[in-house]
Amino acid sequence: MRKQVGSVGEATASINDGSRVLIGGFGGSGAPIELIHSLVDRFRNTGSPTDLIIINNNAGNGRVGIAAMIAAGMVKKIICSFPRSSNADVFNSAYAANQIELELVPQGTLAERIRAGGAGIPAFFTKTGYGTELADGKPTACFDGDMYVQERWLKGDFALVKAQTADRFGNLTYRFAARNFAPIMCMAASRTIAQAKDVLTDGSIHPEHVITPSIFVDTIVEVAAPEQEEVLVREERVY
Amino acid sequence: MRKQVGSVGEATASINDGSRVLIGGFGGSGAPIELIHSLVDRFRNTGSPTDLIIINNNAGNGRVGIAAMIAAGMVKKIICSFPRSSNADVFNSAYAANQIELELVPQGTLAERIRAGGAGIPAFFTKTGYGTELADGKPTACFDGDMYVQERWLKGDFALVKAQTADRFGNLTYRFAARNFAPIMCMAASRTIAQAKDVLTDGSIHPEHVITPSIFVDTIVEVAAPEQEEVLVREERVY
Amino acid sequence: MAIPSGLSGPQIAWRAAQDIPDGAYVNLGIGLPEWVARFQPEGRQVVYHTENGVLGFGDAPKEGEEDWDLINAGKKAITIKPGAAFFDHSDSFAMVRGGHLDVAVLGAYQVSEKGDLANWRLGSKGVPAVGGAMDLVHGAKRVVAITDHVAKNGAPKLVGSCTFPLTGLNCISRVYTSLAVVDIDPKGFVLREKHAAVSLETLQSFTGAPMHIDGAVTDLIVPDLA
Amino acid sequence: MAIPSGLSGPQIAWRAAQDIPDGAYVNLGIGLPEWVARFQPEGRQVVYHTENGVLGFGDAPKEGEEDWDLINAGKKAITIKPGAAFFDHSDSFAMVRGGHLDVAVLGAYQVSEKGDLANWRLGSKGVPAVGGAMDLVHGAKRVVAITDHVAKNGAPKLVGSCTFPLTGLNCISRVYTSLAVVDIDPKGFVLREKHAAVSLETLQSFTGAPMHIDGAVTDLIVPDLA
Repeated sequence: MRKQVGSVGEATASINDGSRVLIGGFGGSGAPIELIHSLVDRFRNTGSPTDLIIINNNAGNGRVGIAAMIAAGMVKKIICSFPRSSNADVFNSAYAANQIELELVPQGTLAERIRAGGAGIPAFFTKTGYGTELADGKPTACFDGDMYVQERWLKGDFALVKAQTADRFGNLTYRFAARNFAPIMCMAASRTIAQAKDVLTDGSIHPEHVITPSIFVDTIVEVAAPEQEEVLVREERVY
Repeated sequence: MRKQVGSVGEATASINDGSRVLIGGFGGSGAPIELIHSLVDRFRNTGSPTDLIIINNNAGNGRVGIAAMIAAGMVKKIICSFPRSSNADVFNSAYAANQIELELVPQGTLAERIRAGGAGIPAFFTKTGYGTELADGKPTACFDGDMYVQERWLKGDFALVKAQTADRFGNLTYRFAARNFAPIMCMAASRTIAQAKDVLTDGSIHPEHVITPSIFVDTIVEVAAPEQEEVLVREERVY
Repeated sequence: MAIPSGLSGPQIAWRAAQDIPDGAYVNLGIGLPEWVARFQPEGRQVVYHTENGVLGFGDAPKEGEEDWDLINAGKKAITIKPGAAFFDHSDSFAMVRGGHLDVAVLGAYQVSEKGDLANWRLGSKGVPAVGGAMDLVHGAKRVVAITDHVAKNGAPKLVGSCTFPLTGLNCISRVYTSLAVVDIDPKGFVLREKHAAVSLETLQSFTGAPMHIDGAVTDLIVPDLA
Repeated sequence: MAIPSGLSGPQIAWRAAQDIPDGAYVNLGIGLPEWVARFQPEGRQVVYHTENGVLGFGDAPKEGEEDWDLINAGKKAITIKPGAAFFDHSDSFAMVRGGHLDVAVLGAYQVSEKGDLANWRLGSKGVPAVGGAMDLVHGAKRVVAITDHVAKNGAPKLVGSCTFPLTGLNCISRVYTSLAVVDIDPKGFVLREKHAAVSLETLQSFTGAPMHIDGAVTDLIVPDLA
């Protein structure tokens, strides 16, 4: 039972054309930049992976991370809640040119659909979106006099997340608000790949402080000095 | 904003006849014995609260805690997954005498219904119970070729939980496997009452180690030397 | 008729802040609603929630001291206060959807007399982006809107029914505007406070549905904040 | 015909343990399935899950050293190993219902040739108690049952369809019995291993539905464990 691998390229090697990839992060916090860039590198070298379906809260910021994937032409579709950010030019251009599909999901429904995917709940009801264009065509039902929309689970073939600490068993913790979507994405993916600033080789994370239990994590790779997406965007870095 | 009160009796004073009370614990781990016994005391003194609906994994062990409530005649109905334990004589007698109603719920469905109550999800689908007598009369639906049962949220007027540490804001941690149902019960109750071995008066729980965030907790009371239900049962203590 | 100028944005936020009780858990929408935190009355403790998984955050850090792993839903840098907690997105929206917040203060393009809110897009053009808006409208025991009373083009923002894409139905219980404080009840709009500089007739003429009177209407009094 | 004695309970558990691969996350039902952990083959790391919120638990503590906040779903005292984690019941059953466990090993009153399992009650009398049984049957990539081949009264436990109350439909993929290892596929029961002391005819006579042969049938060989 060995989950740790030596490089980000090795960690993401099994992601292939058409994969659905859940990617942690909210704005720049929690974006697993090195894992994402390993996919961009492979695409540039081999033309693969392409036609990816990306699930994230946003649709890329600046010209790094998910934005770099979109700019490279690897992304077929994005499922997110907020593609319109101050630095979303790459997505905006691709969308205007019909080069990328968008499925817009309210943020809490996005979170709950992902959690449902991880928890074996194929569908659930929520008040969110009822009566709005984002619920068009979805089943509705009345419970206790209130109307709700039925939403379906959302799963991924892979999840890419940025952890603060991992132990060799695969337990994870996160830094501050970089946690955001990562724990539920780890649950909802067939295969979860985590980069961690620190991989404990002796000892393990205190069992009461574990945020993502090891059962949800398949592959870990140490990235000791990870980039922070917001910092890269503010420096106008281009990958 | 002051959540801490001075006694368990004060903490549970607003629980009244007919209340639905979620009570943390799995077997003896996590049972908030002192909070429960404060209700038994009040019932003996005043005849109230009675006709309670109790939601717990079990239906009382030995002659303390929930078993003492049942023996006192305060409990109208229990919603649980496993009433048949090695020390459930009190429940068994009351049930055989038709003095208590039982709603039996598979353990994972019980957990998910409570979590749904806390998360504003009025109904969800699960494979659990499909085709069994515990799904009789419930709506079913097919998703991606598999059959599922629709289950409804489960909320409480109150939740009683046993925490290890609380801070004055109401954040909580738990001890080992005493965590079990407590975090979701805190979410699903209109009013959550936590006893804690230690209430921090200065400082607060590390924000990355908080298990139950303060928004889910209304009242805290320090019980510095809490009883452990399993220990009491093994000592054949009677309350 | 010229649009009455009324309160500034910060003044509207100030008025909304006065109604947030001690001990409340509050979510402030992105933009003008964020100003509400600056006007929290002395002596009240309010715990602020942000969708990306933080309870108990405080002011922005000084420039140059930002930690970009510590941000709010508007992606602005924040600091945390004692009693703060971090949690994941499913728990964060359990707080919202489960009605655990006491108050949510949201911006508005239009509010209808039924309490419907439109605040996420102005039409079908451009890239749509919803974020947490549709969750937050059902996400608190009390959901209120703050907005200018009238759009820049002179159109009422308090309307009979929303013409912009809806964020949620029947969700707003009170609107704080540049000219008035208006409750929404089964009758429709009910005027509670009115800017002293506008008459009832003028206010009605800039409102897209009947403004009911039910009990006292007091003056909307707000400090200068200049 | 006398019921063939076959393997003891621990021997059945031993056989099941041999099929659990290195690195697996495993839930063992209460009772006989708990024995599987004792026979984990040397050199394999297996992480055990218990419904009440623990991953990575180990042996029972010595008598007198129990901590009753550290128990398994059977309410027995446990210890934890490096890499353990605690979590709440919703996360615990997300692991189960979400199919994150690799293997679940459950006891059985009856298993049908369609893979239906009855293991939670024998009839409609007495206090019903289900616990996590109905969740676990849909709770792992591979759900297997361990059981005597025949009930004490001589009735087959591998049946055409269950007569006891069902725990779940179409959920069991393999049954380890005192006489055989039997897979369940769309044809029904498929014999993989057979106790050398019973003939195929005898085995069939104690089985309530056709036992298909599809490929080699090997001897069911288990150490003495005396």
